[in-house]
This record gives sequence, structure tokens and C-alpha cells, in this order.
Amino acid sequence: MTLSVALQHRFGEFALDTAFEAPAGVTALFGHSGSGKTTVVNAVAGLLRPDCGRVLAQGERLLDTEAGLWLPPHRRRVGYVFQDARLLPHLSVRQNLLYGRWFSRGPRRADFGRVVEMLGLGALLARRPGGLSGGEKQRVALGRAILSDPRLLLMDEPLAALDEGRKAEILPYLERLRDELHLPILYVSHSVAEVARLATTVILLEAGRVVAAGPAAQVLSSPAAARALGIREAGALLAARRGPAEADGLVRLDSGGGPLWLPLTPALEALPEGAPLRLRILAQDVMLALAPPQGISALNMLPGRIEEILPGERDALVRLSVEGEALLARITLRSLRLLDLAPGRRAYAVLKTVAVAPENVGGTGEAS
Amino acid sequence: MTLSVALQHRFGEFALDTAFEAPAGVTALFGHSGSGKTTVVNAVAGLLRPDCGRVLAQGERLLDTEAGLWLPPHRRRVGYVFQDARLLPHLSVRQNLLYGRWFSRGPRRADFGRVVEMLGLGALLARRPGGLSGGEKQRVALGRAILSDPRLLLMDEPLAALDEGRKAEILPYLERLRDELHLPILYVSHSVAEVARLATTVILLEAGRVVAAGPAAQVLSSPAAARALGIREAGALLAARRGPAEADGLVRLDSGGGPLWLPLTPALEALPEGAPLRLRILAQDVMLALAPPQGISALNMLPGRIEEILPGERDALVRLSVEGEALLARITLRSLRLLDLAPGRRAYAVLKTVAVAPENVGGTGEAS
Amino acid sequence: MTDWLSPDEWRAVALSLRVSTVATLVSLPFGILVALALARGRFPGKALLNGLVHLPLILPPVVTGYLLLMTFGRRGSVGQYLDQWFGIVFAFRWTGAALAAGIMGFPLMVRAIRLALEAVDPRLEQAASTLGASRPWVFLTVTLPLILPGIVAGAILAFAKAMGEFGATITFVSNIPGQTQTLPSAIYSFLQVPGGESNAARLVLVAILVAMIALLLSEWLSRAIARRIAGA
Amino acid sequence: MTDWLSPDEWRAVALSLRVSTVATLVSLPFGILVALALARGRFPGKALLNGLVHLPLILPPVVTGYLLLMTFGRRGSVGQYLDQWFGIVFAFRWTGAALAAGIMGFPLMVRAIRLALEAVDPRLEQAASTLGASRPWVFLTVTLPLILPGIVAGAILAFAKAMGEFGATITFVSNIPGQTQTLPSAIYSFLQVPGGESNAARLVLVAILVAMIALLLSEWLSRAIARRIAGA
Amino acid sequence: EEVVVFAAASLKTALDRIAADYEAASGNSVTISYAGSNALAKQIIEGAPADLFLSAAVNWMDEVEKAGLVAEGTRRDLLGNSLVLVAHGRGSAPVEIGPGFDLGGLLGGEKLAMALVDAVPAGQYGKASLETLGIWDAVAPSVAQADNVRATLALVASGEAPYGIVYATDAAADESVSVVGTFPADSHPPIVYPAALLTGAEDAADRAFFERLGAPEAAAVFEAQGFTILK
Ligand SMILES: Nc1ncnc2c1ncn2[C@@H]1O[C@H](COP(=O)(O)OP(=O)(O)OP(=O)(O)O)[C@@H](O)[C@H]1O
Ligand SMILES: Nc1ncnc2c1ncn2[C@@H]1O[C@H](COP(=O)(O)OP(=O)(O)OP(=O)(O)O)[C@@H](O)[C@H]1O
Ligand code: MOO
Ligand SMILES: [Mg+2]
Ligand SMILES: [Mg+2]
Repeated sequence: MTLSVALQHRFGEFALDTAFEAPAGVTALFGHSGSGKTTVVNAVAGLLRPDCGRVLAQGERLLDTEAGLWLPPHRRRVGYVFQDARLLPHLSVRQNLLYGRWFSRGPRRADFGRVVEMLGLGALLARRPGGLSGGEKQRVALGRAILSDPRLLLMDEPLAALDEGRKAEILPYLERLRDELHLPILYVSHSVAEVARLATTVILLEAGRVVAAGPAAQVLSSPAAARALGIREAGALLAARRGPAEADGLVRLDSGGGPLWLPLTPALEALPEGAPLRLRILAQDVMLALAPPQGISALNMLPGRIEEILPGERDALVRLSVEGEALLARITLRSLRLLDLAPGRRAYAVLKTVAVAPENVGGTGEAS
Repeated sequence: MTLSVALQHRFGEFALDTAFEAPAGVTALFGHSGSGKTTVVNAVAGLLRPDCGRVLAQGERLLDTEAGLWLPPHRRRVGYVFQDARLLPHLSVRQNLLYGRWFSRGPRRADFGRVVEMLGLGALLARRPGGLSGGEKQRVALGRAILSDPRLLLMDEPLAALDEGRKAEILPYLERLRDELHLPILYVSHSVAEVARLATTVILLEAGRVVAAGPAAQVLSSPAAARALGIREAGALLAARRGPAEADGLVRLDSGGGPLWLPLTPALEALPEGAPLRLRILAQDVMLALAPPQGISALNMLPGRIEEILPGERDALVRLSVEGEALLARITLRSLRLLDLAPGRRAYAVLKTVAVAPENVGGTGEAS
Repeated sequence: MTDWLSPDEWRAVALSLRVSTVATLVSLPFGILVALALARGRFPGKALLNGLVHLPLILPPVVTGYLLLMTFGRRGSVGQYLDQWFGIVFAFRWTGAALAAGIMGFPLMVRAIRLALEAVDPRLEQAASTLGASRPWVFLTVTLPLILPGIVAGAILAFAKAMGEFGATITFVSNIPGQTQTLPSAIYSFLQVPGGESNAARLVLVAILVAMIALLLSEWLSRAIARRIAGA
Repeated sequence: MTDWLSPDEWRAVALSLRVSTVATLVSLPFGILVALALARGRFPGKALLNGLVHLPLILPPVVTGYLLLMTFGRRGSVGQYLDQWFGIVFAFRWTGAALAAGIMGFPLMVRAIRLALEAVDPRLEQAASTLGASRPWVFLTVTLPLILPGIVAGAILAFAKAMGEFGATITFVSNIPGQTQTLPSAIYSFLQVPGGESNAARLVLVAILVAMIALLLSEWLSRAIARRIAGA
Repeated sequence: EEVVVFAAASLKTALDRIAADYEAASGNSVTISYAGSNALAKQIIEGAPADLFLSAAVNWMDEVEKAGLVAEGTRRDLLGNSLVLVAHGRGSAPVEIGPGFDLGGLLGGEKLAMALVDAVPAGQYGKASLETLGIWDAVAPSVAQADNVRATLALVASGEAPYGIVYATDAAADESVSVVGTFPADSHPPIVYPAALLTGAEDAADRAFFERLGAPEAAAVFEAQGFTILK
């Protein structure tokens, strides 16, 4: 057990009462604005002293109100990326980045030069935080946390202020962090795509309480969670192995349900053949067909069996089992009727190759 | 001309040199972190005194360095939603919201109760900003700007800290603002979806310079801009009119290229029949087929002619003309070869009904 | 209890309180203005103004008293016009004691307010200005509330200094029981005669008592303000 | 120029500078500690400590001088032990003048530093603590640099006060030329005799000159620090 | 050899000159600390390193003597002074000061500047004299008290108060005041400046300077300042 959290705290009307276990890898904290995500993260970091609770990180007790134990923040070795960057205004960017090093003992796992390059901070090193743009600040904050060689990373919407390009650049780096440094990460984000790509475990918070928790694939694929996530974000996670790259720039991924072809992105290129990975397939990117359609640009088709149909007001979520793996498809009630779909019937899941978003492809977070 | 901006300013290494015209409606400022978006917005608000420049808003000169004219911020009547909320810490949420009213003359166009309800601020009114969550703060900031009855709204990533649910709630309100109050809005965002839904005009900034500018449909559909936006965000905007709702929860939209069926979302429900609206269709959500595929859950197919093929490294953007309207499709090189697609050939654009994201549907920003 | 102090001594206590309160309250607006000018302003004579404000701190109080006498005395360069045109007389009045106390405490007050001003986040003021608040309104509705703890601190420093001020006061307005005899003057008188220590000690205790109450009040006030700003 | 002041006067100027500098520098660490305790601490005697710190402001300087004489004099309650055990003697030495000046300026210094401390954003200190900095390190690497303008302000106030301090000093360590005669004491001596005014005026000018230079230096320093923090 | 003298501040001009002469003649150095007599006395009692004490008031020398710090048999009344009425400006008409003297009328509702009447010697002498003359009660409400004689004089010099009571020695040197009358010497206790050697300070240099204070050269300097020499 990497991180075990049980907290109770009250802020006026707001009451936090959560307990969850976060295994190795990335644990995403997910929930509406004001649901208590930052409060949880602060309690783990030691910035908030909860009324009552226990926090264990990699076997060490950080907090145990019953035993009267409370480790101060500086002895918790958590790297915290704040929602507001909180750079030290009197230090240069370089000094901010190296700040954590002044206090850390032991081997340095993150390389300064590499972090600087990855986050595009080279040109900013001599500057002071005062004049940085919002995104620049957040990048420095990210680098600072990573370079403090923490044993636990806490990230409170670290990418919200970044543009898509920067996000896409940083995400693989976070993945690598997670996988190479075996750093457990508690990650707050509003973006399901980010969460799906990074998270091993997902904790859904609502008004201070955990409403769903478990492995990312399970929570994100569960039709029940779809409602909490927003229907557009519903989807399934598919485990796969990277197959060989082919001449026309595509790469084969062997999923339980059959082979899939994807464009060979840099992220995929970086993985060795045979590496396990994870695909997130949004329910709305999956079409159902009664027979494999011909003469169409969609390359990926998986034959499956309809397991369950959850009709909504205007559309339905269809759970398809594809050789034991689950896929979700979101289709209109009209299509449901026209195709006469029902549990037990066979159907083909058609997905546009490129509809599998690159940031929804990632390593599994388990040692490969 | 609603807003005309020409600015030159230098911050050490960074040089801003931009000129653009923002007609009525929403003008999105788009660009990488550090490209100068906040700098432009600050100059328009009067918070930055640029080395050189002219800013005209609805005929009034706010700035003209040549004529030595510089209107102070409080006389510009701009509502500014900052990247960091900047709530006044000594005032309650209610007082923050009403702050602008203390100084505004003239009729009050935004209704307090309505804004509070829309932004979900009811329970927060008596609180102070100190204890609010990140998203709560940003919602208050939004309300505060709107309630100051500005003649121009400046928004610097106002929604970045909000979760999808809140975003989806607030976006229609911003649309209504734009349409009902005829407020010109200068909008900085990293989300193409947001921009596509809201923006009439898009300005692409790169390193302080305008690299593309024009009507949103044009800039966002141009394959050239696709590169700047990121390939995943490339897509086309389609004008349409709302048709009648049908019994099974779908609504017909009459686009130039033919009828399309969409689920009847609240946003669509709010529009009267015949109202003009805009659909954003991402290139990656469009499949191409040589003949209308049968027995498939995709409802929407539009016949068209291939106008142009822009091959990339691993995939290609195909521009299709559908009765004079442009659509973009992103397909793999393999599909290109298998289907033997070439300019001049006819093809069907197949889109999953529900792949037309609700926030990519919006009023046009023109009086209907 | 009333027997504990003589009537003259009671009057000295009352006068000290009045002088200190008036000196503090009257100099407060000026203190805020000068602090603003020093913290935010850019004008040619700024260094000079800064020096002038600090002068009462730098000079021995007696010298300040002499300068006040030369300036605001009845025949002083400013005093005679004040008398002629406005009928304002400081000489031998409690108002003169307040003037002396106010001037002696002025550098302390200005510095405290100035420090608070320099700590105000200008981005909040910018936000207010985009909401339509002109400079004066921004000051009244944003800056002023935010520097309130600094103002309270400045006021309490000035008040405390006024309670203890002796050299400048006695030189400027002398020591007229019931009119200009403040607590420090009374204490000083006792210290001038052998065996006066116990009497002086009595008055010192009174001075400490009064000042401590003022101090506690100000601390409480500051904390209430800080809590208000930190919010919840 | 050297003729302009007598040797004794030169020595008074030098002594005042030494006394003020030493008083300021030596009291600075204590000032920071006390400001910290008052701004952040929670302990039973806090109100008392706060009162004690302000005492030199509240009391007429002469009283403070007497109290110092009784406490730190050679036969004083503390003085005799300091002498016996550590060989430290304040009475009638320049060190005593520095002690008096330091104590008189202490409330000013503490208040300035305290105000700066209260303006520090605790979220920055939290951020530093999550990066592994213990309380003392957070203080050294974050808090201290951020309150530097306040420290400079406090130091300059204390220095200015030390330059002008008279009542407590002359009462505690007397007015011995070359040993305890500071500039204000020398000015006082001149003011006590017929015809001494012009001599006093000369020394007043010197005092103003010295203090203005110190003031300008401190302003420049503060601005440099503020610029550093605001960044670019 | 260094002689440390604690002397009332009002003696500065004369004493500085006498000390300079003595230093030149003897080669010893004289260091003089000028302050209020009360402060000096207390400092001496607290162990100040003084060799000689010149007080402006009898009572403070008494205190030092009570503390056993006056060297056996060295105390003596060194100087005398007289009390005068000064007026603002040069051309004021002289007045006769005697019993029934109408000081109140002279003041015309304005203030009479005096040193602290209960604390500072000049004030105490002045009050005693006015009592003897039977006019204290009438004048008392108009009295503005300063903390020392020079400050009193400044009130008159600046025109703040039209009249003041100061020592003759202080009045002489000021251009902007004129002496309009002298208080009868028998209307107040004798104005005396006692001097003494302090215990443990009886080395040759100290004694020599102490003797020097009574020498004719010193007397001339004191007299030039307006003091009277007491035998
Ligand atoms: N006051 C300043 N001093 C120095 N450089 C500055 C200052 N303000 C902005 N800059 C620089 O100007 C450039 C543009 O900054 P700006 O804040 O406009 O970017 P932005 O497009 O808003 O970025 P983001 O999306 O990250 O908020 C950046 O490189 C920034 O570091
Ligand atoms: N110091 C505080 N005092 C009072 N209420 C607080 C305090 N801190 C947080 N709250 C309240 O607790 C609730 C949870 O806040 P929290 O910051 O944990 O939310 P969040 O999930 O991080 O939201 P967001 O996504 O908007 O950042 C909110 O309603 C907030 O107003
Ligand atoms: O400056 Mo003083 O010595 O407090 O009156
Ligand atoms: Mg939060
Ligand atoms: Mg920005």
C-alpha cells in the first residue's frame, strides 16, 4: 500500500469525510469545484491539520490524530505543485528550481538539465517569477516539485494553465516520472483525458465524500461513473501490447479484443515492442455496426457481444464485451431502434483510428 | 469596428508587435504559453502602458500613444476576468460581486440574482474569498466582471480552473452575454472547443506576433492553422439552422451540406426553430466512405467532393466540399491508400451523431 | 482611589490622554498622505520630504521644541499668521502639546503606514480599477482597508510616543498645570527633587497602565481586522 | 572643515555614529526575534512582552534612563552581576549609551519588522516547507528575504532614534566628553548656557547631515530589495 | 592624570574656560560631564566615576553627602547667583521689585516664564521670592514653567511670554531680552552652587583642580559670566 488516507475535517458548512487507498502509480482525485480535492491534498502534504485522520505513505505514518502524530510538511518529502504556482518571488527561476535541493539528502533522481529542457525553462532560468506568464510560472512550479526528489508527488491541477502543446509535451514526462521513479502521484485534474492517461487509480469525490474509487479502468469504464464524469467523458480503458510499427506510419496494438492500428506517435515510438499500454476509448468515438462496413476510412473494427444497454434520455450507453474486455459505445436512441440492438446480440465496434487520442495512450504504470 | 488594437511593447527578450481588429462578438486570443496574450489583454484594459500603440473600442480611443492619449483603466469600462481571480480579500463574496456597481452609472444590464444563480454562488455570498476553492474564486471573479456592466469583456483563461460540469453550465451564459448584451469579448483560452463555440473571430499569436486572424470558421478550418492549433484540434465550422425536434429526442439541423441529427441538448432546446447556429466538427471525428455504409449506428452522412489532400507524416487532412461548405477529415495514410482517395473524387463524410460535441454547438453571435 | 492622585495629577493624566488622542487622530490623515507620497509618489522633493518627516526622530527633542517655538510660537514665522488669520494659537495651550506630540510621533506613524502600503498587492488595485473605481475610490475601497492594520500600528506607535513625549512639549508649551502639564512633565518635576521618586513612580505606573490598555485595544483591533481580511 | 568642529565635538559625532550603529546592529537580531514572537507566536506572556517592548516609547526618556541606571548601573540589580561574572559594564561607558539608544529604538524596530512579517504570504512559506525546508530554513530562505524591506525600515528608524536619543542616555551614562557624550548631549550642553545657541545649531546641522545620509542609503537599499523581489 | 568633573549644565561656559587654562598649566586633562544636577547626583550615587561635583542646588549635594560620597571636609559653597526679571525686547522700562510689586498688572494677562517652581532651583527660588513679596498667589495661574532656566529664557526671547524670572548669569548674554529688575537677595534663600571632591578621588590632580576653582583666575572667569564668588 503506497498511500492510505482517511480524513475528517469541517469548514463551516463543508464537511470532508474521505477514506481511500492509493496504490503505486497515479491516483487521480476527481470531482466538482469545491468537492474537497485541494483539502485532501493539503492534509496529505501537512499544510492542513485535519480534525481527525490517518495518512500513511509507503509504510510511514505522516499523520495519525489518534496517536497524536503529525509529521511537519518538510519531513514528509512530498513534492506539491499548487493550483497557484507559489514561486518564491525573491529567487530566480533557477534558484526556485533548485530550492528543494538545498534540503534534500540522498541520491538525486531527477536531472536538472533534463527537467529544464523538458519543461522548456532554458530561457527563463535567470528571470524572476514576477514577470513570468501564467503558464511559465506553472512550468517552473512543476520542475521545482520534481527536482526536490520527493517520495510522493501532489499535483493540484498542474496543467490547467498550460496550452495543449505544452500539456502534450509534459504528460509523457509525468508518465516517465511515474514509471521510472516509481513515484506515487496524487493528481487533481478536471480533464478526464489527462486522468485516463495517467491514473492507475481514480477517486471520485462529491461534496467531501468518496462516491467511487478503484482502478482507473474500472471507475472510468463503469457506466455508473459516466454520469459523474459527464456523459461526453464516458469511455473504457483497454489493455494492449505494442506491436510492430508498419511501413505507412501505423503501429499495431494487440488488445484483448483484437488488433488495432494507430499512428505511431512519439510516445508510442518510445515504447519497446511488447510493452503493455492502455488505450482509452471514449464511448462517443465508438460506432456499432451489424456487419463490418466496407469502403470506409475507419481501420479498427472489433467483433463483440452486447452485454448491457443503459438508455438515457436522448441516447444510450451500450456495454460491449470484446473477448472479455469491456468497451462502451454511446449511440442515439434512434440508432438503437434502427439497428434493433439488444443484450446478447453480436455487433462490431467501429472506431476511427485517429479517434484514439494520443494522450489516451500510455504505459500502464506497472513495471513492464 | 468594435475593437481595434495595434500594440508594440518590449519586455527584455520578448517583443510584442500585434495589430488586429475585433468585430462584434467574441474574439479569441489563441497561442502558446508566453506568446503575449495576457500582455495584449492588459494593454487593452489599461493595466500596461505599451511603448507604442492604439486601441479603439466602439469608436472611442482608449489609447493612442502618438496623440499622447491614455485613458485610465477605470474609465475604460472593461470587465476583466483575470487568470488569477484577484478577489478583494477584505470584502465578502456579495460585496465583491457588487463592487463594480458602486461606480457604474446607467442602466444595469446584468441581473444580480440571475448571475448568482447561473454561477452557483448562492451559498457563497456571505463568505470571504480567503477560504474559497480555486474554482469558486474564478466563478466569483466572472460574476464580478459581468456585474460591473462593462462595454467590453476581457477574459484571461476564465474557465481553466473549472470542471467540465461548471464549464458546460457557464458557457451558454457567456454565449447569452455575447448575444443579448452585444458585449464584445476578448477571450484568452487554451481550449479550442471553448474558442470554437464562442468565438466570432480568432487571433492566433506566436511569440508576440499575429500569425493568423479572421472569422473563427475560417481560421479554425484552415488546414494551415491546424498545425498551430495542434492536429487533434483541427476541424471545420459548419453553419446551420435549427430544425424541428423529433419524437426520439433528436433534433434536425439544416446545414448547407444537408440535414444532420443531434441529440436535443438544453442549449439547443433554448434556441427557437430556424435559429442560426454553428457546428464544429473535428477532423478526427469525420470518416470518409465511398458509399453510404449500411447497418451502422452513425446517423449523419453528407455527400461531398474531395477538394484537397494535405498529407502529413502519419496521416492526412482531407478537405471535402459539401454543397459549398468545407469539412475537414483526418484519416490515416493507410486508409487514403486503401480507399484510393484523390482530389475530385466523391466521398461520403460519416460522422457519429454524438461526436458533434454539445459545446461545439452555439448561436452564431449575429443577430438572428 | 481618587485620593491616590492629586487633582493636578488627575488633570495631567486627563490632559495626556486628550493630547495623545488628538495628536494621533489629527496627524493620521497627514500620516496617510505622506506615507502615500513616500511609498507611491514620484516627485522632485521626495528625499527632502522623507528627511523632514524623520527630523523629529533624529533631533534631540529639546531642539525640536525650540524649532517649534520659533515656528509656531506667537511671533514665530508661521505662528503669527496662524494667529492673525485663523485665530489658531498653540502657545501655552494643550493644542500646542498636541502639536508637539503629533510631530514627534509622525515619523513612527508614517513608517508603519508606508510599510503596510508597500505590502499591498498592486494587482488587487488594478482589478478594482478595471471595475470602474477611480484612483481615489480604489484607495478608499481597496488600499485603505488593506492597510488598516498598518494604520492601527502607526496610530498606536504615535499614541504611545505622545504619552511619553516630554522634551519637545515642555520646551514648546512649557508646563502649566491643567493646561499643558502632561504626565511626563509631572513625572519630570518629581524627579528633579530629592525624594520625589516615589511620587514619580506612582505617575509612571499610571502612564504604563493607560498605555497598556491602549496597546491591548489596538492589538485586538488589528487581529480583528486581520481575521476579517484572511476571511472565512 | 576640521576646524569647524572642536576635537570634543568631533568625538561626539564619532561616538554618536558608533553608538547608533552598534545599537542598531546589536538590537536587530533581538528585534527580529521579538517581532517574530509577537507576529506569529502564541504564548501566555505575549501581551506582557508587547507592553514591555513599547515601554521605552510610553515612558518619558528620563524615566527610562533612571530605570536603566537602577538596573544596569554598577550597583544596579543586573549591572553588578554582569560586571562580576562577565566583566560587562554599561554604566558611564559608550556601551551604556548604545544600550540606552538600542532600548529606546527597540519598539520602532520591532513594529516595522512585525508589520513586514504580517504581510508575508504564508502560502509561500508553506510551499517552501513542502520542498523540505524546516521551520528555521523557511525562515532564513523565504521569510527573512521577504521581510528585508521591513528590517531595513526598522533599522533606519532605530538608527535615527539612536542619533537623536538624549533623555535616557544622559540620565543613564551622563555626558562625559569622548566617552558618553553623544551629539544630542553636546547639543544639550550648549543649549544650557547663555550664547550657546549658535554652537548648538552647528551640531544640529551635523546631526541632520549624518542622519540624512543614512536615510538616503536605507531608501536606496529598500528600493533595490523591492526591485529584486518584484523581479523581471 | 585625568580629572572627571560632574557639573551643572549652567556652568559650562565658565568651567570650560577654567579647565582649558588648567590643562594648559598643569598638563593634566579635565573631562567635564554637564547635565542636570539631579541626574548627576543620582549617577554619582550609582557609582559614576566622577572626581568632583559642582551642583546647581544645595539639596542634590546633600543627597550625595548623605550617601557618604563627599570627601571629608571638601564641600564648600563656591558660587552665588541672583534672580532677575527679564522682559522681551531690548527697550523695556526698568521696574522696582519690592513688596506689593504689581507683577500681575505688568503681565497684562499674559504668561510669566519660570523654571519648574517645585523642581528646578531657579523656579524654587523665584517662587520663594514671589511668596515673600506676597504676590505669588496672584501670579501663580499665569506662570508657565520650563524644565530649565535656558528654556525659560527662550520663552521670553521668542516673545511667547513677555516676562520671565531667570538667573542674572543667563539674562546677560541674551540680545533679545533685557533685565528690568533684580529680586531682593533676602526675598529668597541664598542661591548657592556647592562644590565638593568625591571620595576616592583625592589624588593630586583632582585636588589641584578643585583648588583652582577657588583661585582668583577662576573667580575672574566666573564673575565675567555674572556669578558672585562666595567666600
Ligand atoms: N512584467 C514583465 N517583465 C518581463 N517580462 C514579462 C513581463 N510580463 C510578461 N513578460 C514576458 O512576456 C511574455 C508574454 O507574457 P504573457 O503573460 O503575455 O504570456 P501569455 O501568452 O499570457 O502566456 P500564458 O498562456 O502562459 O499566460 C512572456 O515571455 C513573459 O515572460
Ligand atoms: N480555509 C477554509 N475556510 C473555509 N472554507 C474552506 C476553506 N478551505 C476550503 N474551504 C471550503 O471547502 C470546500 C472544499 O474546498 P477545496 O478547495 O478542497 O475544493 P476543490 O475540490 O479543490 O475545488 P476546486 O476544484 O475549485 O479547486 C469548498 O466549499 C471551500 O469553500
Ligand atoms: O526622543 Mo525622546 O528622548 O523620547 O523625548
Ligand atoms: Mg482546489
Ligand atoms: Mg497569460
